[in-house]
Amino acid sequence: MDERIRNDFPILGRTVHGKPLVYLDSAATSMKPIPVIEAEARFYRESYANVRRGVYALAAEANERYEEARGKVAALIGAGPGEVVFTHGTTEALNLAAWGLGETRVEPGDEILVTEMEHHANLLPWQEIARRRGARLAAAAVAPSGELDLDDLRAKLSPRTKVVALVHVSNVLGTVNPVAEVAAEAHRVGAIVVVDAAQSVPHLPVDVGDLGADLVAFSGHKMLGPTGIGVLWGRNDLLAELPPLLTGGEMVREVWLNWATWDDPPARFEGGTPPIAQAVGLGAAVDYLRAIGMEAVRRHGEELTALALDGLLARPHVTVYGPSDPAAQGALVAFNLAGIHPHDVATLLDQEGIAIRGGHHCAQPLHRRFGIPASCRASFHVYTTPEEVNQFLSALDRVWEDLR
Amino acid sequence: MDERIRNDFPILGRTVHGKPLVYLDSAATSMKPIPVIEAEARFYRESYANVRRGVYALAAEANERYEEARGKVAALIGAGPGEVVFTHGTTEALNLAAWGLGETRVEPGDEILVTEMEHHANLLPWQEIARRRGARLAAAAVAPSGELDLDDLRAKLSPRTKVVALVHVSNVLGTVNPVAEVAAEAHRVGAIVVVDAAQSVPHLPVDVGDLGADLVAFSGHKMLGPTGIGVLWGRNDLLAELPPLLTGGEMVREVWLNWATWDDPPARFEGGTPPIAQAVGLGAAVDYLRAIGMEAVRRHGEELTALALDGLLARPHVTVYGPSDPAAQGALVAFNLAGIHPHDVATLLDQEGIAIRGGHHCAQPLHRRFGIPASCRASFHVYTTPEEVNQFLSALDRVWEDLR
Amino acid sequence: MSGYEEIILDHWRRPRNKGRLPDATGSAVEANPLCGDIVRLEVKVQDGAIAAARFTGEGCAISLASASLLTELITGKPVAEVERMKDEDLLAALGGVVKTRLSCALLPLRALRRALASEGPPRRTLPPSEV
Amino acid sequence: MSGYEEIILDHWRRPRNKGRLPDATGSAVEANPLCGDIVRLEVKVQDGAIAAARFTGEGCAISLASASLLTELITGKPVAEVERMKDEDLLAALGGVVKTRLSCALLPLRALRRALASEGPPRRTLPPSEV
Ligand SMILES: Cc1ncc(COP(=O)(O)O)c(C=O)c1O
Ligand SMILES: Cc1ncc(COP(=O)(O)O)c(C=O)c1O
Repeated sequence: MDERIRNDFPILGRTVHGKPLVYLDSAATSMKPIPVIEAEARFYRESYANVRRGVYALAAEANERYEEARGKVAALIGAGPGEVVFTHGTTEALNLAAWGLGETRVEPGDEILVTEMEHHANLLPWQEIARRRGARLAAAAVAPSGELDLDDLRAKLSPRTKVVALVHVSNVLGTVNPVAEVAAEAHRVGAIVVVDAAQSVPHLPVDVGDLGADLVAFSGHKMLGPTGIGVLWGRNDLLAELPPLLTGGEMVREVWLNWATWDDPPARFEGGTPPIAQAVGLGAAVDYLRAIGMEAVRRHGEELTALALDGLLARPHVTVYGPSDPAAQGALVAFNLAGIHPHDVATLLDQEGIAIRGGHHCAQPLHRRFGIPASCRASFHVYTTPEEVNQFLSALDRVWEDLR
Repeated sequence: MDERIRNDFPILGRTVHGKPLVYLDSAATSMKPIPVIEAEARFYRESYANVRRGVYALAAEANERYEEARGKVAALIGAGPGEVVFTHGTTEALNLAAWGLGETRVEPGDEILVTEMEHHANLLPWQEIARRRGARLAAAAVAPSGELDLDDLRAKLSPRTKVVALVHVSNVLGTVNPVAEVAAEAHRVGAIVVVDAAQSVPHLPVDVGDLGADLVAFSGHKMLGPTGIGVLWGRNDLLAELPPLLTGGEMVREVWLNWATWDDPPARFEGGTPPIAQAVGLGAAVDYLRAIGMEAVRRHGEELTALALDGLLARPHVTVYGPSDPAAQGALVAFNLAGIHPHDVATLLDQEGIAIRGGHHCAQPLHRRFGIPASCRASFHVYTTPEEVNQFLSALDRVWEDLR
Repeated sequence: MSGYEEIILDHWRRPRNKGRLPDATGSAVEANPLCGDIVRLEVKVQDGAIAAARFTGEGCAISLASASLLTELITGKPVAEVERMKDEDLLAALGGVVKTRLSCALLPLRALRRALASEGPPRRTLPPSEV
Repeated sequence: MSGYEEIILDHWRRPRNKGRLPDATGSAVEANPLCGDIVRLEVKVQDGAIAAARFTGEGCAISLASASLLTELITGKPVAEVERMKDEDLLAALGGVVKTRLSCALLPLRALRRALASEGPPRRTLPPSEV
């Protein structure tokens, strides 16, 4: 990647404990380039108003900016703007999906199929729906390689399966799941396919048509955009049948004291004042990513992952989780140092200015599956350099020397 | 108010249709001062990371900023920080309140009492809960004066009433409801009191202790803060009993494939990556408001409302809705010109750069109560000047001349 | 002040073809619940042409003026020609409409299209008592 | 590299008083499900003093070193004195702990307080099978 990209991210110039910041926690949240920060600030300074109902020019302008952002997000994922619902994040998007499908598709005795590698955001909402609707929640196994066990998934698919919810790219293992293949099989039994794309849309070219899913969720803050905004993409006809999760202003047609009628999607799912400035910021983030090109973003992620994997796999005291194949993996690596708790690794790296995450990464069942309470994770984005990955690897050696 | 305040709001320097912007739609959303815009931007440039789980210093710093913002909001309303839940807005806060109380307090045959002057955000969630739980939704009447009919409210309170949900300051009429009095009566029958403070916290000194309610909701974007953030305040013991609305990461303790245990409030209600930068921005907005002083903010709002009311009431072709008493009213006025649709008024004022709102302001039942499809609303905040109110009044005369 | 185009004010103040059409061959109601605008458009089609058109409604100056103008524009025209009428044609005839109010201006045209269609989509927006 | 204080590394590498205490008079388990740290602290109170203290646990160096050090600190001390022990006392004894890890360092102290209390609050964090 270009040196100019790095200069767009002012926070990368700061120090931590007196050392230059090496930020390797982009899977938790990405840093923001100036054009994104400035798009939001400029919107507040120049064009701000509430959207939708305003009859005056400033409100129309704000509304246009908001809808323009929707169009940008839609174009990024090969969708129509009417299929893009702005939520407050992946978590709300998946809750909305689960709630809506719970109301319309899941009957007592039905099954919902997830996988063992889901982030809590794509597990807990389905637990809730299963409990409420008297349905059964099943989980497809993860193979020791960190890949989805497709045979197990197939075996657990049945005509009773109403929903298959799976992560596109695992936020722990990095595994890129064969969503199109799973979706085709799921559709064969009549199930709706919900994809948690929180770690894929920020890093790979994703086309919802090719993906073959019915609902796709992702967050702005992991793709260089602001916090407080996310997206639920849905097939038009499916969105049209889903009830809203949040009710209130701006998502209704007619309201009487005792009943109300919902507006059409996407408005139906955007009750209340939406994250307006955040949508504008997300639009700028999409512009930024597309100017680089999602293919180039992906290549860069692969290169860094290859470098990190090579380094980690060469160290016998390191256990790496996941496919360990940069081409089959998102821009992250999860690992442990023998006998050392990930929090100790993270704390000691932090002393050198290197920010990685240690913990269960909101995927407790997956960690249990691998028999570990937690793991270390280093994750990258467009602003990460090979030098930083090398710094991380040598610092890891010093941690090992210190603690073993 | 000080001229310096105006200079803090860059958007007020812009023009609309070639005329200087006169922004009189602050009840829909308020403009943002530089310190708020800059707090958010600076946070992204200097201290950004995801909150809560990070073990490294930058994450701790970001988390501190996030929790510091919670402390500022808590101090503003006289609460403890542990009682302040960050949501994405009033709408989500009220949905969370309704959902939680629906799960824990409302049984078939019970009653939920709202008022005829509720914003859809404080009506639709209760409709949903009433429907789901087989409860009855009743609405206390609004008197012709625009005040709450307390006798009617009392008559509708009964031991079956499990929730009383009411707006503190009406976003249409401006009516300041006697919440403490209502809360005392509601508590006497054992009901939980939920207050929609979207229009009060931004404009008046509000102390949740004095208010006497159990749950209080408001939005950041109406109080000079960013979009995408809101607050649900709740009594500690009540929050402790409520289930979450959104499930996912960061709101759980332990997750297994088939069950999970919730974290304590406020984390329990903040599933997923929260609106981190928006919290920081809201903290700056609270600082800004408190530097002016909420008493002074209130006084300024009263002065402008008095000026607007005087002008409107003096014009025989204008009908004013609401108490028409600045001391009993929020910083807004709702009105109609005889025989002219509010949208025409708003469009014609817009040609002169004056932004007011025409419509039902997300309060269709209230408009039906007054037998009108819609109304005009002019609303103010700290940056609004008496000159602007006067400009609005003379422009209104030109609209009347033009259209009658 | 720079207000509405004269043609809008004129049609709003002195609406043409306002009222019901007892022998209508097509009729439709369109409402914009967001602002409360509601327009009923009735047409009588005879020998492939619009023999008569009337409207009733409540709402803003733009939607009512637009309804009035529209009835004038189509009366006597062949149905085929009326069916080809585009949004822009009506907006131009109104002398231009600010973009924040396009939906008001186009409400009568939406009603007209449904009135001409043999089978319109079921009305979902308002209960019959409201019309 | 500037790593952990020597005292933490020492107690982590060579834990003192690790194991169960069969004749314990008080025992409590505290867990931090966020990071998987879990510590059981057992004490034997005799004549108003801590006659013995032991810990078992799994987790990070800080929580385990803290547990080990804590058992040393309290053994032989009057219960009244141990009960007055403040968070800061333990942190100081550890030679200081980075603020991102305070909850790890204080986990054993939380367990100790519960072990000493006649009636601790019911454990809510982990099912017994996990302990
Ligand atoms: C009284 C009242 N309640 C609720 C809301 C909804 O707030 P938000 O749109 O920020 O969720 C508003 C603002 O529109 C309001 O004025
Ligand atoms: C795979 C995956 N799903 C869901 C989420 C939740 O996203 P958010 O916290 O933005 O709602 C994350 C991010 O933490 C993730 O990595």
